[in-house]
Amino acid sequence: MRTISYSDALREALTEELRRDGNVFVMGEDIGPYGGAFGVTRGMLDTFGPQRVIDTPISEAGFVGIAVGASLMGSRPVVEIMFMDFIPLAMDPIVNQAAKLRYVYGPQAKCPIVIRAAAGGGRRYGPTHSQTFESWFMHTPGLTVVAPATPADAKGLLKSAIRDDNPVIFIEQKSLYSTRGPVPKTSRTTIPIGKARIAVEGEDITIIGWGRGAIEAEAAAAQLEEDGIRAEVLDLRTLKPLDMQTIAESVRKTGRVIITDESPRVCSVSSEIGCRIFEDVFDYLDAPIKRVTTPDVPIPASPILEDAALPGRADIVRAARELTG
Amino acid sequence: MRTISYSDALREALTEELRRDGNVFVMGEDIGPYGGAFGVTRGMLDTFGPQRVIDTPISEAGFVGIAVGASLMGSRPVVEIMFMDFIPLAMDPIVNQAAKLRYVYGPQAKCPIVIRAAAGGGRRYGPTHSQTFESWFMHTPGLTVVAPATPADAKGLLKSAIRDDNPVIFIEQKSLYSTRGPVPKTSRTTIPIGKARIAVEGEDITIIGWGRGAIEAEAAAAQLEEDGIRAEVLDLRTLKPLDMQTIAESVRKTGRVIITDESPRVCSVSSEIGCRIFEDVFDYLDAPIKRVTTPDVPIPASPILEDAALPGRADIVRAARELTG
Amino acid sequence: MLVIRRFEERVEELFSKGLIAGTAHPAIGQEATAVGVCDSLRKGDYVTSTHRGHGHFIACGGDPSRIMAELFGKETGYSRGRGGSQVMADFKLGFLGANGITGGSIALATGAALSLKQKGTQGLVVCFFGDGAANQGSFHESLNMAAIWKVPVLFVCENNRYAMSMNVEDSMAITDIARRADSYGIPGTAVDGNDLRAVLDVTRKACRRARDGEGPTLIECKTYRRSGHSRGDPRKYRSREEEQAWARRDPIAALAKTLRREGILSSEVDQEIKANVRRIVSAAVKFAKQSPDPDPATLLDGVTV
Amino acid sequence: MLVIRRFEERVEELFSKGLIAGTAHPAIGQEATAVGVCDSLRKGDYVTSTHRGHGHFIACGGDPSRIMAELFGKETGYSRGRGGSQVMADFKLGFLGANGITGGSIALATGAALSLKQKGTQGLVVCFFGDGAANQGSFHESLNMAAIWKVPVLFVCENNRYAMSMNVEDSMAITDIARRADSYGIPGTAVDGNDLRAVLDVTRKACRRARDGEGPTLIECKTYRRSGHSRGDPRKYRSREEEQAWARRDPIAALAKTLRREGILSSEVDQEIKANVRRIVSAAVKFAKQSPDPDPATLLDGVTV
Ligand SMILES: Cc1ncc(C[n+]2csc(CCOP(=O)(O)OP(=O)(O)O)c2C)c(N)n1
Ligand SMILES: Cc1ncc(C[n+]2csc(CCOP(=O)(O)OP(=O)(O)O)c2C)c(N)n1
Ligand SMILES: [Mg+2]
Ligand SMILES: [Mg+2]
Repeated sequence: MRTISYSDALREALTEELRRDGNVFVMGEDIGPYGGAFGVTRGMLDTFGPQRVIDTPISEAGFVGIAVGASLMGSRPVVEIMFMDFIPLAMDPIVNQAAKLRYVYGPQAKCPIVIRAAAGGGRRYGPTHSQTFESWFMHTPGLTVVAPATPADAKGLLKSAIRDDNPVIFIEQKSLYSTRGPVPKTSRTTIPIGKARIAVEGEDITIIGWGRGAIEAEAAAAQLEEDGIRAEVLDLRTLKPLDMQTIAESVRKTGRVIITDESPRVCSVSSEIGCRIFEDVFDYLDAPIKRVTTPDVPIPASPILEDAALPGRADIVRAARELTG
Repeated sequence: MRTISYSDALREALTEELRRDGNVFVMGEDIGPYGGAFGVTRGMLDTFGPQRVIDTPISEAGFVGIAVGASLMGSRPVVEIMFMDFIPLAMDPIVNQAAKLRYVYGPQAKCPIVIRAAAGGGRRYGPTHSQTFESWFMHTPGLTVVAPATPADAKGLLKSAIRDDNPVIFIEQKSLYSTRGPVPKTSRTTIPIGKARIAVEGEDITIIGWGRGAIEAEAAAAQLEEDGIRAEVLDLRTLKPLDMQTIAESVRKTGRVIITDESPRVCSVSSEIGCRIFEDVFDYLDAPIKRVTTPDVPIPASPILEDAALPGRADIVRAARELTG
Repeated sequence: MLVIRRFEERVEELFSKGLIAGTAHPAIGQEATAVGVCDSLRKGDYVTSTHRGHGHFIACGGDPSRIMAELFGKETGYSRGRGGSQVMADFKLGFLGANGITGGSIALATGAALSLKQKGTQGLVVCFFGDGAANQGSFHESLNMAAIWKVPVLFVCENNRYAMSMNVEDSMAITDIARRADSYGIPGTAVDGNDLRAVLDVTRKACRRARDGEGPTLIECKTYRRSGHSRGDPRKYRSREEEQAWARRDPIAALAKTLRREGILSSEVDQEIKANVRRIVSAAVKFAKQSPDPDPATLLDGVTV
Repeated sequence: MLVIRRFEERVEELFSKGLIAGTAHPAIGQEATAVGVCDSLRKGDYVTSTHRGHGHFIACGGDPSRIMAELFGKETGYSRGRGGSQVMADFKLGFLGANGITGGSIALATGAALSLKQKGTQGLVVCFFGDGAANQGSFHESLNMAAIWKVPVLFVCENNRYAMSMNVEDSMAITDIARRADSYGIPGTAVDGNDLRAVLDVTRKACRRARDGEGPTLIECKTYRRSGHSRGDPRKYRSREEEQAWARRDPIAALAKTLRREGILSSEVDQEIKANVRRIVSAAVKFAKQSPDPDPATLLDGVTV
């Protein structure tokens, strides 16, 4: 299979969906001639024109609200948030409008909006350009939260997200944009929302991650194998709804768990998963879980400090050795 | 000791701190002649004048940002958010500005702002006037989160929050405003941030709550006593920093845990506490924890549906019986 | 207009009797704006509303019985009791919803209009909001984008002089909110919102502009909320004299007077209308009272994620 | 002005060589605004800035060496490497910080000014922001509150015609952002931001107004960002011709020409200034390079909660 980058995969998904359905449009800051801060929409303005590739002013609250309004009328907007750090500006239309409409208004209301957000650190952009907030959105009833790790999942899940009638928060970790992987050429392949992927099979320990965390976990598993530790790596892909079934099956098999999460650890996704495991498969656990996360600190700009803050494969390996040692 | 209401206790705290320190001022919507939507600031405009009791336009993002700016200059603003549901509008100044300033700018920066927010359900106000978001703020490095349950703690903690040099999110559950309790008359008593309160001592099971949840837990404990179940009730009072020491001690004693949380359960404070207990005192647990929370659903307006959504004493009692039975 | 008036009066009464829980914001005194604006709408047009939305909903053809049932938290209410006064909608009628967030509907309306434009329909969207909402960031951002993209939306500001307790003179340093249109390069007009015909007039013009693809208009309707902000508001922030002065400019009384003077409204017809209205509102209350409560087992119905 | 220019040129060069990580937004071409505005400030005045903040910081007296060290992520940087280009401050100099959030500083500046007013000082706050930021909700909300409370703040919009790739003509349907002042009942003035003396002039007037307790002014400085938005911007959204036309209106060249014509700037002094500037910038780079990296063990220093 051909190999393309994560950004290329996203662009393919957008392009195919814009072709397939005239109701789909994309909007965001600098997505037109500039092609998006990370190049995801490069060239799309030329192909689809300014009615369907809409450059917005710097008005995050406004254009997210506008997208929600358009989605009520049958349009299917895909909004790009240049850095997820800017999504705090747009919490109201997401949480107080989009997330509640379908529950309260019933079948008359659909809200098929996708909010793509470039998230996370690793690029030395500092405290206001490195954050990721998936936990906030998981905490909000009515939202779907997706966070693909590979180009194939990025493409397949973005297509599913666009076709979904619920508001979807689609998290793209910045450090993944240039990573490459095999992606089917056909425009028909989608990846279902809500299904985790067993990235590596193993019996000794379960390592749970998503986005860059899943990639780091895979790398850690490879290293652990040299020590004779067979780790099972789960790439969650979707965070909400959470695929507890796959998680529980793996934990029942291994009895040991590491969760890696790039966000600050308090009230994070890792907390939720840890607690759920505790509630659901308590009896199968042979040891406390370990969370490998960013500490409770803003992400510094300096490379040395940023590397110290963000969890990586070495941290996962260390935690795994402690748990199995 | 005299008995006053939760709102009166808050008003006393504000009044005393405004008197004590000329840098303190209060601002928010309809806090002047109207006295605040829940009457907390009633009469304060007359006492302190419009320079220190500032009625704002409906501009949550703006006036929270303004308060942050004022706090950088040595002022100590106390901002009222009429309903916590409106705080999504003001996430940017809280998360991207206030929370980061002290870490990044170092000792030159203080950010002594208190954001008081009327939170939670029980008043049939419907999905956009019944929410509570403490989990979001706990997830944000740099913020203190406080949620008192009793009038005495409301007064003592608000005073501590105002004197604190960090941004504090101060959660007042609407259903508590009219509850009454003993409060010392002196203006000198404060309650330290970061310390939980053992509301009821017991050996059989630990019930953890805060705000209305702590009150419900106390009521549940009284009922459980009739069954011969001696529950220990922890009223957390402060959510961040979390008093894990008190929690761990109690859990080591009882081996069984219920956490009650009025917010939707996914990625909630209850998830964090559950996970932390799992990590820290795994070996002492005799059973999985149980979380008694709102399900993952917006809060409906209809009394019957709202009551079905929100956790209460009966739910806690049921969970306790299951855990100990 | 009279249906709205009597409906809202009934709501106030039911609240004070404790028969409805939660809260509601009556639009008494502002009926001419709702009715005057909505009169110009056609099938394929849409309306977004506010916390003070019963009047807009009724003016759009909303069923008073189902609105009342929603206030009672009943299964037959527009949101099956889940939304309450501030969260109900009927998309088929073009009513895209009240809104519990002040200013929350301004961007939604703009987006709905953008969608209509993309689809090439002749439809437009009316966006109601208050003087208070005009100070929210979303007002600014939405009007700006509506202007640059020329989307078919009417921004209708009901300036009733107060945002809860805050006088408009304390919340902004200008007298005409319509003037803010200049910041976005769109037309802005202030009109007597208690004069039904004046409202009809400016709305028609703005609708034409929108349908011709020339973009949004900001209309400021100067009016007055005659009752309290919401139930139990003692109205300490304004004088009884001021209220009486505005009572003399009541939009319904004014219209009735004009119609009588012009010989359009005979006292017979007047009586008939009043009787009709009484019937409608009584029927609404009866419907609401007799409707079943939602089944708590349905709490999670419609949870899609 | 020349320090800013050379500093920014050096930053661009260091980025292209890969010696600095992350990102930075050079203010080349906009120096007259930063310097012209900050010239009127006194002790007790404050400045808030933007993502494009090096120039403002230097104009406030910021130490180029510590700014450069911050870009290098070094322990000696203004934020000890924690903030990077967009997050640094020196409160003693009155520089309240760059800001990574477009429009993020507008409310902060208003609040700082409110505090100065409450304390009864004569101080004021200058709030820099771009044309793009003028479309954020916080612009609207902050200007409105600054106006009604008459706080001593100068809202200085550096209209450099682009917000990243978006031309100001596409982002708003008006030509003068200064006109938006009308929405808040405050004065608004547009000025040639590349003309140092013109900037000095309007700033002085606005400062007087602020110190007299008459409240805020909106100043729009028309200027041009000569380089890319941030590193690696191919500038596809504008023509090279346009850039050349603006190059001919370069603020530094213009000032030098005037000063020479007026006999104020001899070629000796000119040489001397240039040599000085070269030394300052070289010293900054040297300082930054030689400074120690932060110790990763200090990651949690200053975590107060
Ligand atoms: C974001 C937000 N802030 C505050 C409120 C509380 N609130 C409800 S209505 C209202 C006043 C609104 O004033 P205006 O826009 O003039 O409308 P009116 O009530 O006069 O019809 C306020 C402050 C809210 N619902 N949402
Ligand atoms: C809230 C937010 N949205 C978007 C960005 C990304 N961004 C950084 S600078 C910029 C353009 C700002 O334009 P303008 O205000 O005109 O300032 P200029 O860059 O021209 O100096 C954008 C979109 C950001 N940093 N913050
Ligand atoms: Mg009003
Ligand atoms: Mg610009």
